[in-house]
Amino acid sequence: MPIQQICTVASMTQLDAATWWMVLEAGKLVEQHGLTGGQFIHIKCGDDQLLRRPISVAIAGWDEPEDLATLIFEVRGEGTRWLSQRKEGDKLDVLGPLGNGFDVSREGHYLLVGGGIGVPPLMEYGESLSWPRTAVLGFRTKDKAFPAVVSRFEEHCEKTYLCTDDGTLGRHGFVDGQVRETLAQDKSFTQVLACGPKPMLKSVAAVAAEFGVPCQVSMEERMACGVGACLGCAIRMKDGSMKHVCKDGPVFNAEEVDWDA
Amino acid sequence: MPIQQICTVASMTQLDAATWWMVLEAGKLVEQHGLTGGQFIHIKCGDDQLLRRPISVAIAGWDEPEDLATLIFEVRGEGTRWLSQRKEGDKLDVLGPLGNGFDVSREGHYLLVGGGIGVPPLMEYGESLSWPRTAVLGFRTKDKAFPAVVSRFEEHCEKTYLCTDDGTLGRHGFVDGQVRETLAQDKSFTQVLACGPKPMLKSVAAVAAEFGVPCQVSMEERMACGVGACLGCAIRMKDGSMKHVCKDGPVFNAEEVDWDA
Amino acid sequence: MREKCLDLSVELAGVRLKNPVVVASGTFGFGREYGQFFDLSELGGICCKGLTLHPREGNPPPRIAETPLGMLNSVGLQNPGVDAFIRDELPFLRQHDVAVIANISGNTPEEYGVMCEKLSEAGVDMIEANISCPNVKAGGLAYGTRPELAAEVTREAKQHAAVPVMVKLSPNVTDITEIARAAADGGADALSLINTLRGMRIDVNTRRPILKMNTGGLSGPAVLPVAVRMVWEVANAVKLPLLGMGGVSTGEDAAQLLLAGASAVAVGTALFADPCAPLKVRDGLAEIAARQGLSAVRELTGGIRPW
Amino acid sequence: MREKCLDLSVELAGVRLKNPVVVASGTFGFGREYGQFFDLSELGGICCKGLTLHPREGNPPPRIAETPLGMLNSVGLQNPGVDAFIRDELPFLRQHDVAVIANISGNTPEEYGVMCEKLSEAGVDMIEANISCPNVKAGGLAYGTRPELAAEVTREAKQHAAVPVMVKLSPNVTDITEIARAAADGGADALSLINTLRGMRIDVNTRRPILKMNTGGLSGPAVLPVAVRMVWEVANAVKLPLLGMGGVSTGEDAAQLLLAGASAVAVGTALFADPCAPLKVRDGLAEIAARQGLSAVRELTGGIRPW
Ligand SMILES: Cc1cc2nc3c(=O)[nH]c(=O)nc-3n(C[C@H](O)[C@H](O)[C@H](O)COP(=O)(O)OP(=O)(O)OC[C@H]3O[C@@H](n4cnc5c(N)ncnc54)[C@H](O)[C@@H]3O)c2cc1C
Ligand SMILES: Cc1cc2nc3c(=O)[nH]c(=O)nc-3n(C[C@H](O)[C@H](O)[C@H](O)COP(=O)(O)OP(=O)(O)OC[C@H]3O[C@@H](n4cnc5c(N)ncnc54)[C@H](O)[C@@H]3O)c2cc1C
Ligand SMILES: Cc1cc2nc3c(=O)[nH]c(=O)nc-3n(C[C@H](O)[C@H](O)[C@H](O)COP(=O)(O)O)c2cc1C
Ligand SMILES: Cc1cc2nc3c(=O)[nH]c(=O)nc-3n(C[C@H](O)[C@H](O)[C@H](O)COP(=O)(O)O)c2cc1C
Ligand code: FES
Ligand code: FES
Repeated sequence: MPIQQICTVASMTQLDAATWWMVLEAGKLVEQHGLTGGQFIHIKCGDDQLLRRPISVAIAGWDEPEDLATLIFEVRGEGTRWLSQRKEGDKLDVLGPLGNGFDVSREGHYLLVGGGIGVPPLMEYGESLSWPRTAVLGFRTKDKAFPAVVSRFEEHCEKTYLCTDDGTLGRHGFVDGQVRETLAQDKSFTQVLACGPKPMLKSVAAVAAEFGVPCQVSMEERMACGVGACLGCAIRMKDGSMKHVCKDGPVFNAEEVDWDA
Repeated sequence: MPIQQICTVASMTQLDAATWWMVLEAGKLVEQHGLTGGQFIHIKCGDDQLLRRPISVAIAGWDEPEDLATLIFEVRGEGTRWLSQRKEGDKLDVLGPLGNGFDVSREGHYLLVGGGIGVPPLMEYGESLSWPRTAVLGFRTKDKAFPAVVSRFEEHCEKTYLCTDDGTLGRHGFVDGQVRETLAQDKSFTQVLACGPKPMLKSVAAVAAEFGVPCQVSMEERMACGVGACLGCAIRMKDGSMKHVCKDGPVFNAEEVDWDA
Repeated sequence: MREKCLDLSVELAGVRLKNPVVVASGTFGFGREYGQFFDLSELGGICCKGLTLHPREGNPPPRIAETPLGMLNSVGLQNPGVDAFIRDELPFLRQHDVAVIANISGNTPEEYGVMCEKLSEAGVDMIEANISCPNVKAGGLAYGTRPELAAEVTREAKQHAAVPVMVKLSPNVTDITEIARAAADGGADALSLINTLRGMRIDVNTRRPILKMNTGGLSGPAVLPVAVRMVWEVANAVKLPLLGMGGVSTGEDAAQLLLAGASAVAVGTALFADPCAPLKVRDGLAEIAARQGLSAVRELTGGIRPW
Repeated sequence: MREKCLDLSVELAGVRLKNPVVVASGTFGFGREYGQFFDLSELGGICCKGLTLHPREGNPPPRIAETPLGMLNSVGLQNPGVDAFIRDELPFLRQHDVAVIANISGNTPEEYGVMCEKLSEAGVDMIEANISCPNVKAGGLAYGTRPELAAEVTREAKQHAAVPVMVKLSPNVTDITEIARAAADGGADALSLINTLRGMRIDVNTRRPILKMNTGGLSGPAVLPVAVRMVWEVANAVKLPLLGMGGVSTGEDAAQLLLAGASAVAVGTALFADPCAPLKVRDGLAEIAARQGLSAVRELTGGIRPW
């Protein structure tokens, strides 16, 4: 059940020109309400912005003290700019936990596929899963490939493949090439967990389907309430119905999503 | 000629529950543009408030260093609340110098009459005039009678009479009673300079007229531009014409004002 | 002590609300979600998400765009249909001590009638007939902008309703009092206003409107002054009780609408910034009434002293 | 370097503006005041304070109220009259390299005609016929809300004007395209929009409307989405060049209006927050155009890609 809570900023670290690593003392959100990576919280970003901003949790409850939650976000507009200017000790008004994380309840072999700012929401799955996993992480270019994030995948995953659109780091090209190769080489994968821009998700979902591996994708849509009340964050499903990113998602079964909507 | 300038807050002192003494490093505003007491500056109070807030200058250019300007203001709403939360070193975006101060170009015997938050705009006239002057200062109650302000009148004026509406300090009653008594006792006054709420100004103007003493009053009206462009801050003159507080005022000849508008 | 003496209850077309704060249709679903944040019985009433006779999927996304102290939405009446509402949602709402106001939109006057019949029978406290939703291409807009159609829909709804019918007006008109009078003539028991103003936002990089429907309905603090003006105009034009809304996020905002002539207010968009906004509006309103020495909040209604 | 290649100039009904940023009527007086803050020649054009045939004192104060990211005004066409303008103000304006657009309001179609004649002769660059000012009880509102009157005023103005006539539309209508078409039929050379939305604010303590006129015109960022929507609608309905305005305070806001179909934009209320707002809007617009690799800002006009 979501609650409204005032959280204290425990630390702020700048990862690159536009990206920040923010740790929150999330208290009850983690301890009693079980906030986990892949879920999101809805943050009031000052009085100028009427609507809250949804930001995914990268990892929560695994560090010491155990109520910390890590957010990694990119400055895209006024709201995230405001967020990036917070300092240690500042208070944030957040709603959470919101949405579902990835469903990893079943034993298996997991392939984590992240693109850009979609990499952090997979972090907890990279670190804390009790089942074997491999990561394919894509970035636009080397300078946008947050070493502080990547290293935590490299530390915990069986393998971590890096790709960049411009070839400045790792494999040259989009992640779907690496995903195809990986799935082709190793037939033991039972789940693909993907987070990133929609075109990436679409092609990863296609590759996974090709190999018959179930795929979960974390989707984005513009939100108002963040809790399922306003029906603002609808996305269309293959069967023509609407589902809502904030309540039914952000993680969806890739097969159900209407990728051409 | 008015300019737009970023001023640094030199100090903030709280005078009572709702009133603040703010000193600004006003730089060119004072040194080159001659900002003086009784004029006002138009202050941007954060991004939430679309319109600027007009605040009178209590005294400017007389302290060391010579570019300081003192504002004394009461928290009345969101804008002044924001202003009260400024700290030493914060920057303010201001327009100024705006409007005229009191006209004290002619030798004479001045009676300064202030009411409540209308007392500070007379401060410079209480301190720096080269001609004899007496002050009548009215307040609602003792707790709202800013000793830090009053003492500066007491130090420099021939006499300083205090009145409170509830009799907790000085004479019991409104300032106009004291003004009448003072003008009746001493026929040498050549000018009344008054600042305060409109009903007070109206009755002081009436008393001054009774004794045939010219009276200048500092008026308030809701403003948008603050520079004379929008015609928002109109007040009606006796002859039916409109004048504008920001450009033609805030100080007007009391005889010209239509007190019944 | 003082608050104890203050009567918060109001009456809207014969329906007693324990306080004058209602939540606005479409911003509160059917109560389940925000019911996680506070007890729904704290509210004066709940205007449910707009219902149609048959289920609707609503408009394609994106449906939300932010604007200066406002937002645009083009949700477009996504809802499970009136029957599913009665079956799946109404029983939950009825567990709470709160007035349930069903909001309906029809494609024809007859559809309004059918829905009124079903909902009256199912036992809602009031029906809000939305003749103003600007998002549905057919029907929706026209009813709210043409007096004769507004009157016809109202008559049809009234004929089939056993509970009070409140007609919800659109602000996208030259003269809102004309539509208000038409609804009054049609027999409306109350009026609610304002629905959203039509607006647009364009992403200057992609050159695409942010909303897939290109335009959407503007709500939030930005529209408050328009809402206050229209409530005042309508209060002067008709004798019906009014539910005022549009941009309310504080007790002071609500007090403005009451003074302008509303009997109660609805809070919508403010929920998205703060789930507890309706309760804060209620408490802020109580504080204002107490400070003014009133014994009942309802004394504010119509208390404006125009120049 | 890049900026050097960017052509900022636009054309509005045959009048060349060196850049697309104009200041809005009534917010800039006759240029003297803000001319203290920057060189008026930096602007694309100046819409002067609304003129009437005879001098007017305007409405009683208070005339200004602040609202959420907006403001209400009820200045009400205070002005020295068209003759005094020509005698006392136009020569000053003419000292600058900037298009001078006279804004006029008449009580009758004939008054529009007389003013057009005088102003054409005196040598303004364009006339903006305000048929939308919501503050003047007689005439003002009606012209802007009734197509046949809008057409009549436009015809009369055109008949007597030797310079282009731009008709300024009110947003307080059910269908702005109807009025736009009427003005086009009447021979308008351009349209400007939007004027202010009618709104109200009440002081909950005194229970008085803040404005002495009770209601006033809403402007500022709050109205931007309504302005964008209406410019887009009008651009789709008529073939005339448009001057877009309403809530513009950044280059991005301006770009939205251009993309929606405006040839130039006017900045009004934003001046009150920042006297240099028009120059910042101009520079912001140039930056956006440069970033998009355009060679002329005018390429933005109508560049929207609706869904
Ligand atoms: C479930 C979910 C999880 C997210 N997790 C992260 C994360 O972990 N890190 C991160 O950097 N970003 C994340 N985002 C994207 C993030 O919410 C947007 O970048 C942010 O809202 C932009 O706000 P702004 O004020 O900076 O930009 P503006 O463009 O000024 O925002 C204007 C409006 O558009 C909305 N908006 C703009 N872009 C997006 C977007 N991509 N998705 C949803 N709404 C948008 C804003 O919320 C706001 O209402 C997530 C989005 C969703 C839906
Ligand atoms: C020439 C002039 C000089 C002033 N000097 C001082 C001073 O030295 N010290 C001081 O404490 N106050 C002074 N005031 C009053 C001060 O400007 C207002 O108290 C202030 O604007 C209130 O803003 P707010 O946001 O706190 O209140 P709100 O009520 O939230 O303001 C809402 C709007 O109303 C306007 N407004 C509200 N009250 C007034 C008012 N009395 N006069 C003008 N506009 C108002 C605000 O500027 C704003 O636009 C002066 C006013 C004028 C016109
Ligand atoms: C997301 C959203 C959905 C809405 N859906 C409906 C609806 O289904 N029926 C209706 O009558 N009004 C609907 N409205 C309008 C609101 O009920 C209300 O009239 C409007 O938002 C103004 O109030 P506010 O500014 O407090 O939100 C909706 C508004 C929003 C923001
Ligand atoms: C104080 C004020 C006075 C105005 N006077 C006039 C006027 O005389 N004639 C006119 O056509 N529009 C007038 N307007 C409307 C503006 O020109 C403009 O259409 C409107 O304010 C929207 O733009 P903005 O949001 O940038 O201010 C006035 C607006 C304001 C705020
Ligand atoms: S954002 Fe309101 S339903 Fe998802
Ligand atoms: S505030 Fe604009 S003219 Fe005085």
